[in-house]
Amino acid sequence: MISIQRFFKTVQTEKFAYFDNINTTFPDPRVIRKINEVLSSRLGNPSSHIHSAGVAAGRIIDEAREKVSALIGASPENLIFTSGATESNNLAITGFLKANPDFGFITSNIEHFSVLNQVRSLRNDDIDISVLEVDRYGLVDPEMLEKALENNPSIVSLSIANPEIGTMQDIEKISDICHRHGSILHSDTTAAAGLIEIDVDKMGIDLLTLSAHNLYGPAGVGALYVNKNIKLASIFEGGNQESGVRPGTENVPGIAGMGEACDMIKNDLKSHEERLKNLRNNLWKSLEESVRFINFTGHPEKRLPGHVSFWVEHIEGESLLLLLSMNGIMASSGSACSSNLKAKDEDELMASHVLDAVGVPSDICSGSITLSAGRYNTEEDFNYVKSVLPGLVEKLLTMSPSYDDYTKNKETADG
Amino acid sequence: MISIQRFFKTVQTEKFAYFDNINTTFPDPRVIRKINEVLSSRLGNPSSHIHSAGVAAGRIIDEAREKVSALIGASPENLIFTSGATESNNLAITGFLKANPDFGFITSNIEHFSVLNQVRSLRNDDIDISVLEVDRYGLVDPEMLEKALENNPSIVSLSIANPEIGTMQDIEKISDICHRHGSILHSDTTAAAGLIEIDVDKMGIDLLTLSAHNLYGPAGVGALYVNKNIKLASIFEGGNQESGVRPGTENVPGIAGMGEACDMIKNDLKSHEERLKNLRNNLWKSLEESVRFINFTGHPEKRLPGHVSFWVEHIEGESLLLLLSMNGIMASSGSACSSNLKAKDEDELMASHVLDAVGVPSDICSGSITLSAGRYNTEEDFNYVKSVLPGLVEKLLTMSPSYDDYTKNKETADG
Amino acid sequence: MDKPFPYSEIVMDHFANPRNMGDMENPSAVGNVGNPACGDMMRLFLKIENGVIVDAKFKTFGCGAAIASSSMLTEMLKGKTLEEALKISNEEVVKALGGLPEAKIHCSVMAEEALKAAVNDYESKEE
Amino acid sequence: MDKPFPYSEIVMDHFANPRNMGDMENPSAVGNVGNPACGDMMRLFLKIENGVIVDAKFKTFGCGAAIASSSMLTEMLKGKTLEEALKISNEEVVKALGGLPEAKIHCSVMAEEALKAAVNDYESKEE
Ligand SMILES: Cc1ncc(COP(=O)(O)O)c(C=O)c1O
Ligand SMILES: Cc1ncc(COP(=O)(O)O)c(C=O)c1O
Repeated sequence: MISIQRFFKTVQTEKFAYFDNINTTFPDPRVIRKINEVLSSRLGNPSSHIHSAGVAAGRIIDEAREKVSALIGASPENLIFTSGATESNNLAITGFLKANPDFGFITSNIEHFSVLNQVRSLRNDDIDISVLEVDRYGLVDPEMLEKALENNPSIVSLSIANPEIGTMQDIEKISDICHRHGSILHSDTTAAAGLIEIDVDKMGIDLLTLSAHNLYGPAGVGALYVNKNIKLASIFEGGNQESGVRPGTENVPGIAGMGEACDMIKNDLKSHEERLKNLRNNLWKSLEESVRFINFTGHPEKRLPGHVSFWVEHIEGESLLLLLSMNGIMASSGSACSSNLKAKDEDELMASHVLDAVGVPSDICSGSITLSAGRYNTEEDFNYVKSVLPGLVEKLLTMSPSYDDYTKNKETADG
Repeated sequence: MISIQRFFKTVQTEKFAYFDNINTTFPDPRVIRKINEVLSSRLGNPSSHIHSAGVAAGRIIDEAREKVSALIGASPENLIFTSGATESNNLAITGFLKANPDFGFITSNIEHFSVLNQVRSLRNDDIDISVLEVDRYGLVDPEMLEKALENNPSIVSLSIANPEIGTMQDIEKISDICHRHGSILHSDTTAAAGLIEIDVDKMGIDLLTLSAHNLYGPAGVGALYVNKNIKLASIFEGGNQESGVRPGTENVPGIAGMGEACDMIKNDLKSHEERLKNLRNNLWKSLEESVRFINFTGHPEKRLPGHVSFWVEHIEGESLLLLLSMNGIMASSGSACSSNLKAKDEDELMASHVLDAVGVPSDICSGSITLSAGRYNTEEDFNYVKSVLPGLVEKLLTMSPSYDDYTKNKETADG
Repeated sequence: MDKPFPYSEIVMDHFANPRNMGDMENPSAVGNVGNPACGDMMRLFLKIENGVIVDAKFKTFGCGAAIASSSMLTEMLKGKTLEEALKISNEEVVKALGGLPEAKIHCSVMAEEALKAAVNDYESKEE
Repeated sequence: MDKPFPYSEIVMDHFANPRNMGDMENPSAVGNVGNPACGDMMRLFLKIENGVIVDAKFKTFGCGAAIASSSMLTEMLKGKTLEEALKISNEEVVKALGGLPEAKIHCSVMAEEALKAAVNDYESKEE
């Protein structure tokens, strides 16, 4: 095992440009202060509402519930706190289908594993399941959805934005279709929340997943918005917390931190969105011009602000990620969870299901790069990437026998 | 809704004696410092192991895993982090039975809801289930267990200590019986850990639940020790974190805090245990002499240090809890989760299943009081309880028509 | 959604400082409801003169809501004619208390029943 | 249990500063393995004099482990006779690298295969 100090020794720069916000963001200073305050407040268990220490803890949760709800235009009484997006996604889908066993389940082939893998466990339960195939930009075809909904009311789970390729669905159109067919829409907004405006009523989302650590809050806490007309069953057993739907003592400091993060975001979401959109477009254009053999993934316009993703012919993605990392640029191959460096054997080293879905040649898939910026990324960060990335690609091209063959073939063809 | 400030207005004292440690403890200053440090460290997602920010996060988890394991004599590779004891208990039992469908499930009628309510959801799955009845002290009868194990290898879930009545089982004897029958033992040590020494090998525990917020760590994080020979299935779907058994981005700050708490506890567990045992015995004796109509619950010797529980004839428990609270003594009726003040209707206002199990008259059950001390409780705190509690009981007795009837009947009988 | 503290300020005030708690010498009527085995028991004493309740006292074995309901009821009764008193419903007690948690509504019902029992007692004595 | 960083120090060193990377003029033998469509491709050049490998170079399209395995292999080859070289197994490459993640063992296999392919190429030319 290489120690972190040793790893840094191979790092050739003092620069630190964090472009992996899609996998986690740094908690905001205001969030850190709040968590610190809550941890120091000698609070009781929120369920111990017989004494003031417990009452105080309950109040902190209620305040946070208001702030988180406000970010998505929801009523506080319709918000459930969970341990994160993974749990929220499971509670939304499996919890809904437990309480509504006549419904089907429809999702797309680019959803996060915490949505998509539920297909596996639900298959035993006699539930109608469809997995929609997206187009080469990662967009769901409304007609395909319409068709899938013909037979049966379903819970449809489609995220607003995909973390790996950045594509954003036309979620209002999707929710319209769902509701016209008596179906309901769950949307995993882990990748989108904090970057674009979200409103459950305007967008027509019935169940909505939020993750705190993806919006400048702490890891270990998430939320699920549940439209008041929807019945959910809990996915594990215990006490009566969170309206009986999510048993277990609440993560009071984490919830408080999530509340602060959402409150902060609400203040200046729009300005960061515009800024990151411009910086993204600029970076895209620059890489398009300076990086040979680059292929962008996802939709060129309908995409997350601050999100650029691509693969490069003739070079392998992990090598590029390592070189970027050694130069202080922290990027990823999309969803950290699907990162395969730690797979237990070669079989697990499968290509990303998302890139596969959008038609990237299957064995290039491991080679894609996602650069995801957030509110703390400066223009300087972007400029640094622009200045460094083309050279790193060239370095790998000089090492690539595939590139050699390509040039030789070209010379032959040209000559 | 009463505001916390207003609630405090009714509080008649400046005293603050926290005797609800069984429901949650205050995080240790060392824990708070660590969490603060981790939150401020610009860490990546631990699954982003391609860059140093992600690597650093992974390292923090590994360090904490070592510290938490050390507290229970386990190897770090056998420890899974979860969102808390509720999830750990569900993962242990339902996760085990998913992977080992031929096993039965045996538990007792005084386990926490997060264990006991699984009977409900597992009943559909064709699993042999027995719920053992405890004796009036809350002890499991080894012969009954032996008998229940005759037919079928089972997962037996019995906690070391009960939070409501404080009784501690003879866990080594229980694990012996389990293993002789080819069965395995899960133990929920939420109430015991941090107060008494726990060693998975010495005690023969195969699956062990820990909760951070019950041992001076933060809420929202727990752990499950899993003997290396045991196969578990995950209880929800997602990425490959925690050996694939517990998907979802790890609660890095919470896990780090739990590690610090466990490390701290390990240093001076014994001395606090002795101190709290003496203070408990002393309080017990004092209340026995000064509180009329008192009935202690649980075992008088085989019980948690710092834990005294009782009910008082002729008075109702919630009233006494409210009076204690108004005098700055924060106690509970056992497990906060079963507190019924917020039940949605009268039917939910059921008596505590634990007190019912140990034969307390069924409608007194809502009347029991649990005083649970922890490492921060001083002798002064105990003395304060001794000085205040008898008077509060007397106050309620003067209000009680039941007490009037008792004295009249007695006068008649005596006269 | 959950409320941090389940009791209103008025409930806490009546619990902390119950009005008219205690025995009454020579009451005109006594209403007994509940049962100690149910953890809920209320005894209401009324002094009635010329059909008017001139004094009301109570003793209660029960939770915070039960004690507050008893206390509030006695306050509401004083000065009322029997006829007026009998119109007091449990909802009015709940309202006067600034609300009760749903699971505690039965405490206000017990108060109403204690009143009815006391009036019955009074009427049976008059006959 | 998971390791925070999956590559050893030696792997990272050989990845960051690959030894013997590049083309070779008039190689005695070339070994080609892998396929760009598989995201893994390695080309090994050998200069052989009197049955001894006097120089080895590589070009690799692949992940960190593939590049490090290639680099390490070329270092191990130099100065060895063909007979000695053929005894180098992928396990020896892994060992020399201070270990590889399980899922990356195939990269060391590719290196071994490239060596065999180069020797084959040499032998076919000799015939
Ligand atoms: C014995 C026991 N087990 C499990 C739990 C559940 O713990 P948590 O609410 O932290 O998930 C509790 C909570 O009070 C408990 O007392
Ligand atoms: C779109 C999406 N959904 C859900 C998750 C799971 O979130 P968590 O790991 O925080 O539970 C992720 C994590 O990367 C994600 O990218």
